[in-house]
Amino acid sequence: MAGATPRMAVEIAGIRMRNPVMVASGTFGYGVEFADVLDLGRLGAIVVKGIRIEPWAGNRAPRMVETPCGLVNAIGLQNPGAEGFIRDYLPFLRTQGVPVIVNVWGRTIEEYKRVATRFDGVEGVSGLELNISCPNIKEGGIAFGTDPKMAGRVIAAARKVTKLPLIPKLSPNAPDIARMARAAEDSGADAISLINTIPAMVINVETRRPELANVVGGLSGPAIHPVAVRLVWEAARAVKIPVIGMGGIAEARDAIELMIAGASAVAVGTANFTNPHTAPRVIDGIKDYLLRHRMRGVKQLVGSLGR
Amino acid sequence: MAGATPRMAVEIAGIRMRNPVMVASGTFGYGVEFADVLDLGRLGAIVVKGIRIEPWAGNRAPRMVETPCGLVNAIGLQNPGAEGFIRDYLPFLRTQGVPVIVNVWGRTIEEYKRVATRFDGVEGVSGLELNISCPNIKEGGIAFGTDPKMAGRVIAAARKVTKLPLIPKLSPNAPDIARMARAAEDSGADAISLINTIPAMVINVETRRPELANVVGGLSGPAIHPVAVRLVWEAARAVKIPVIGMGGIAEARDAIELMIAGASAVAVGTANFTNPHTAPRVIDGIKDYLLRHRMRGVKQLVGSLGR
Amino acid sequence: MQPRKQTPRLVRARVREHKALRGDYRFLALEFQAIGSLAQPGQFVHLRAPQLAARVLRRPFSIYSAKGNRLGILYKTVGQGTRALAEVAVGERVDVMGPLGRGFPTDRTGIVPVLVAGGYGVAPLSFLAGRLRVRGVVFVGGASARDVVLCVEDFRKLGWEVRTATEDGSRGIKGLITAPLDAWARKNRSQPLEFFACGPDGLLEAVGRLAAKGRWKAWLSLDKHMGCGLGACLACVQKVRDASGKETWARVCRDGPVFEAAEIVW
Amino acid sequence: MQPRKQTPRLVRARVREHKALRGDYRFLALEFQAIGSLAQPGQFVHLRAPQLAARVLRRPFSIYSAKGNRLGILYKTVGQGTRALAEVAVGERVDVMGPLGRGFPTDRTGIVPVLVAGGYGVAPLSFLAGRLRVRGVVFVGGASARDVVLCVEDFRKLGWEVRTATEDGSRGIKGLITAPLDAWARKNRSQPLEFFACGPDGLLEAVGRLAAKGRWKAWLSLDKHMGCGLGACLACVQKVRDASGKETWARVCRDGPVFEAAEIVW
Ligand SMILES: Cc1cc2nc3c(=O)[nH]c(=O)nc-3n(C[C@H](O)[C@H](O)[C@H](O)COP(=O)(O)OP(=O)(O)OC[C@H]3O[C@@H](n4cnc5c(N)ncnc54)[C@H](O)[C@@H]3O)c2cc1C
Ligand SMILES: Cc1cc2nc3c(=O)[nH]c(=O)nc-3n(C[C@H](O)[C@H](O)[C@H](O)COP(=O)(O)OP(=O)(O)OC[C@H]3O[C@@H](n4cnc5c(N)ncnc54)[C@H](O)[C@@H]3O)c2cc1C
Ligand SMILES: Cc1cc2nc3c(=O)[nH]c(=O)nc-3n(C[C@H](O)[C@H](O)[C@H](O)COP(=O)(O)O)c2cc1C
Ligand SMILES: Cc1cc2nc3c(=O)[nH]c(=O)nc-3n(C[C@H](O)[C@H](O)[C@H](O)COP(=O)(O)O)c2cc1C
Ligand code: FES
Ligand code: FES
Repeated sequence: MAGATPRMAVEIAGIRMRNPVMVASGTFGYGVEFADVLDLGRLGAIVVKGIRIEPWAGNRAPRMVETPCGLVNAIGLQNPGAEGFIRDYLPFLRTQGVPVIVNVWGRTIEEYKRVATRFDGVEGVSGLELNISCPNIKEGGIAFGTDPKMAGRVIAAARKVTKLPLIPKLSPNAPDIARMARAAEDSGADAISLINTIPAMVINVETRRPELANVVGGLSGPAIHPVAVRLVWEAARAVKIPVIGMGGIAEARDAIELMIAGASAVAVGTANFTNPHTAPRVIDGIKDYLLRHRMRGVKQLVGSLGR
Repeated sequence: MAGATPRMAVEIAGIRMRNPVMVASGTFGYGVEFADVLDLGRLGAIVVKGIRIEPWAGNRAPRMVETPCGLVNAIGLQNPGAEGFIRDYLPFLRTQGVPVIVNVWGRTIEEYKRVATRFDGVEGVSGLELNISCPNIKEGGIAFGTDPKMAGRVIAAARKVTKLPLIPKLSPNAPDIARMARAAEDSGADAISLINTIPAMVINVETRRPELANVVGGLSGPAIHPVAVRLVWEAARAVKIPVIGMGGIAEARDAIELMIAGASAVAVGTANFTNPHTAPRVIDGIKDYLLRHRMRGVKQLVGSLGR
Repeated sequence: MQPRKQTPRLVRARVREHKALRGDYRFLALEFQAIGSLAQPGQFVHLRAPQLAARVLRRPFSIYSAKGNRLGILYKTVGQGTRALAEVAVGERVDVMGPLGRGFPTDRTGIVPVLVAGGYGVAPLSFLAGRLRVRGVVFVGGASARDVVLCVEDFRKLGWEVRTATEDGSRGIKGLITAPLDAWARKNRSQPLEFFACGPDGLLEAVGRLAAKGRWKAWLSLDKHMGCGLGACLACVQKVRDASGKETWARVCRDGPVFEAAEIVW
Repeated sequence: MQPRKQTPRLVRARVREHKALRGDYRFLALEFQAIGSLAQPGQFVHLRAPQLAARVLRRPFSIYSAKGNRLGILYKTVGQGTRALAEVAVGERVDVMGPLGRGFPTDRTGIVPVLVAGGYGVAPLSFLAGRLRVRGVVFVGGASARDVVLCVEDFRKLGWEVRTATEDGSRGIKGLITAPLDAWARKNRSQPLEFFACGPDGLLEAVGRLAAKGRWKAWLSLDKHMGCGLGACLACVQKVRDASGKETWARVCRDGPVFEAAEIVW
């Protein structure tokens, strides 16, 4: 076996990461919450919880319910707003030696533009993930995610106001993910990420009421992993820009699957709750895999699906 | 507790069933295969594996792979054709005292018309489930399932050639399930059923090849149950015709959830593999529930979601 | 917004003791380095129930005892997770993260502490009873005798007066614990009472109301379904009023689980 | 298209014996009413591995022994399901369905039976060795000694000659079992040989080729991933040639798992 240490570093949309394993938006707060139990410096990148230009209260509780091999959440994008984030959280993140990607959202194209403008040139921010697919807000969020034209307009608007790498996050609900991915590429995206959660619902049969205050939420976790692999594969074949894959990663083999399907980097989401040490374990597991398969680096793995 | 025995019988699209628990197409063969281990007469109805007008060989193997709380299949609709089914399987089914719903499909509108024509007036067939949503065939099947106009044309064509109750089976991939449900209703459907499997993919990381010969397949099982509940809820609110709910039912509470969301009947699919006794257990569980909640019958349960 | 000073740990802790108590309650003792000096009453640990492959979330449990390297939890089997936990054998390892959250204040003096427990709410209060500087009264309520006898002897040994009530009357006064509590508080109206409560929301709300009437403080430990347990996912939120009177969401896992009653917006 | 006469049953069977053998192999004995008279060699049971909540499929295992009310299986721990099965204790119950499928023909006379086993393929062949009317030779192959020593004594006690080969040479001839098998068959070219094989596809294909050369019959037990186990889901299909020479799909679970080599289209 053995051989030289495989190359784990990657560069996605100009963002240099020491390995391809990021943590997914909304599952890792603003980093500080996990710093107690994890060395943040080990991560490829941190994607923070979705930020709007102004603060947002999110949905009423309950906001989360467990399901078979997954969970359904309807947090509703609660966040302190761009200023609050920059003031209260970014100083800490700047000291961690890890790229920070800010997940941003708006209820209108204008709001996307404002939040993208605000982050342009802010020290310590390496890129913007444009959440055009969150199922938890009613003001158009879902329309941006399922209609390639609308998505294109949001991305183009953000493109004009920031030099930061732009990474639109696609919805699994888009009827044709390849078209959506191409629309993103054509509108100036530097990379795309997918998948966001799948719209879902849980009913408490004893009370005959929805388990979530918001009635509907988004399904995540290992349950959706096979859906994520399919969508990443379809999207990666459709575009030249890099794809960041996520959805149900619980161990290294799940991440490797997404990379073979075409993802240049991956993000761990729900599994951060199951075990906060998931991301470092996935990193170690990918390295072991590369060694075992005598591969020089992660690049060789990306899109390596044979038939 | 106690009270009178709750009324389990339902009538869906004119089909009388002794209880609302059916078995889902493709997971119960043509009934005869399960007759060894199960009294078929206990079921609400049997939906047989998808039938085309001519025989069809299906996909190459492997055709099935297990995933977290689910499985991905790409059987590819292998079937003996309408004549083969009527000759080899229907005589046995006629003797079982249970309504038989034939799941039919075609690669073109013409094929749907031919197969619907063939079953019109055939003794022992209580209804037709039109599979317009199978992800496993490439010849247009998926387009019928995601485009309300195409779906409407298929249903209208079948409507003209048969007096049998018509039950289009909707795809979870339709971008707007309410529109799709209304299109079905407007085109002459007597009921709708959902959900079919969610397109998905699994890669063997050791060989870096797809686990399924067909590369992509459909995800079913408990993993998708919360997605099914959401889609059934959305569809049921959009139409007046009855909805048959399915997707990840493994125990009575899953079926009850779908009924509270608006399903007038339900079907057990993947769980027939986990435990062939699932359907009778679900039936008993629904009855217990109705007793415990002092409900007169299943009708009271249907669409009983409170806020 | 810095990490808290008292750092929680994530370890695979060995099971040292595991036994059934009365009713559906069980006691689990884990080896956890220096937990005795780390843990505050009212804090909790977030456990991954073993052999629960179909479940993605951990389960939170109050710290019931913490001495040296021995962490004890007292739990009730209610669902899949706790039933899976009940199967764990001595010598096996359990994935545990903690101590987490902000607990009860233990340095209060010049007060008459009144502890109010509902069901498994006795767990953190039993720990608290040994750590408070003063002794007082404990009110323990539950559905039946099986729910209230837990810890009663522990409280007494520590010098606390114990009063019980059960809904079925099988032990102590018949009815909710809030009835004898209200009566007792009325009689002790002039005392510098201070409440410490853990139990279902209804109980906590009632204790809060009682405290407000007498202008007493009440420390309430909330029970919310949790995701991360670390303050990141915003699943466990409770509406509170901040210092300026504005309503916001607090995270029960990190800003709590213990809150002063006046903060909470029910 | 009628249900088969010999009806499989679905029961919660009590574990009577469960022990580790060599290597990763284990033996499990279940209480199963009248299995001795029901089961045919080559048939299998479909087990639900307990405590495998995240898994929706059963696992198929050949019947290794069937006497009276005692069903034995010999299995190798390879993944999640078999590892979960290994945890089952005597006295617990396991959800089992069977006997399923069509096994080996046992009424053959006037032949020299040649059994060829790879890995856990010894399980059904060991059962077959006791039920065939005539005795012959058994070839057992595997990766190392740990894979081939299983059942060797059983075969000998039943009056069979045993030859072994291992890939690492730790027992018997070094290499694939097909080498000594081919050599032996060449020497016994004029005998009325008949092959009965169970193992990986490569082994089965080789046995089929050998049989075709000598115009012998070969009964091959196929190992396919299964869904329902009853013939309903069409997951376990194998391409075969029917009586009229047409290629069709056979269901390994119901039309097999044993097929005559000439039927199979590799
Ligand atoms: C801060 C805190 C301290 C706690 N301390 C104790 C204790 O000392 N002893 C004790 O017996 N129990 C305690 N609980 C409750 C305990 O967490 C639940 O009983 C347990 O999570 C139920 O898990 P289950 O899988 O058996 O139940 P299920 O009902 O199957 O769980 C399903 C889901 O609901 C969540 N859940 C269910 N009930 C609760 C609940 N009451 N609170 C939070 N989440 C819940 C689970 O985490 C899971 O996500 C505490 C809860 C909190 C928030
Ligand atoms: C007719 C038949 C008889 C068998 N008899 C025996 C026996 O006597 N002893 C024995 O040790 N094994 C036997 N096997 C193989 C046994 O079924 C697998 O080893 C077992 O299913 C692996 O399960 P797992 O969860 O541990 O592995 P995993 O790899 O975790 O299983 C994942 C999935 O693959 C399927 N699977 C994996 N390997 C196989 C396989 N080789 N065959 C079929 N499905 C597989 C599982 O059912 C499951 O769906 C037999 C298989 C068949 C088809
Ligand atoms: C509790 C929770 C909150 C989330 N919040 C956000 C968010 O604010 N913005 C976003 O783009 N995605 C959000 N997501 C989606 C995740 O980033 C991720 O795309 C999804 O959960 C799939 O990955 P997983 O299965 O590994 O969790 C959230 C997911 C969860 C579970
Ligand atoms: C192996 C398999 C084969 C299937 N074949 C068909 C089919 O032929 N026609 C059809 O309409 N649906 C088919 N389905 C979909 C099921 O009928 C059902 O809609 C889906 O599996 C969701 O239910 P479940 O999660 O309970 O399995 C098949 C599903 C499985 C698992
Ligand atoms: S449980 Fe995640 S913020 Fe409290
Ligand atoms: S396993 Fe279902 S047909 Fe064979």
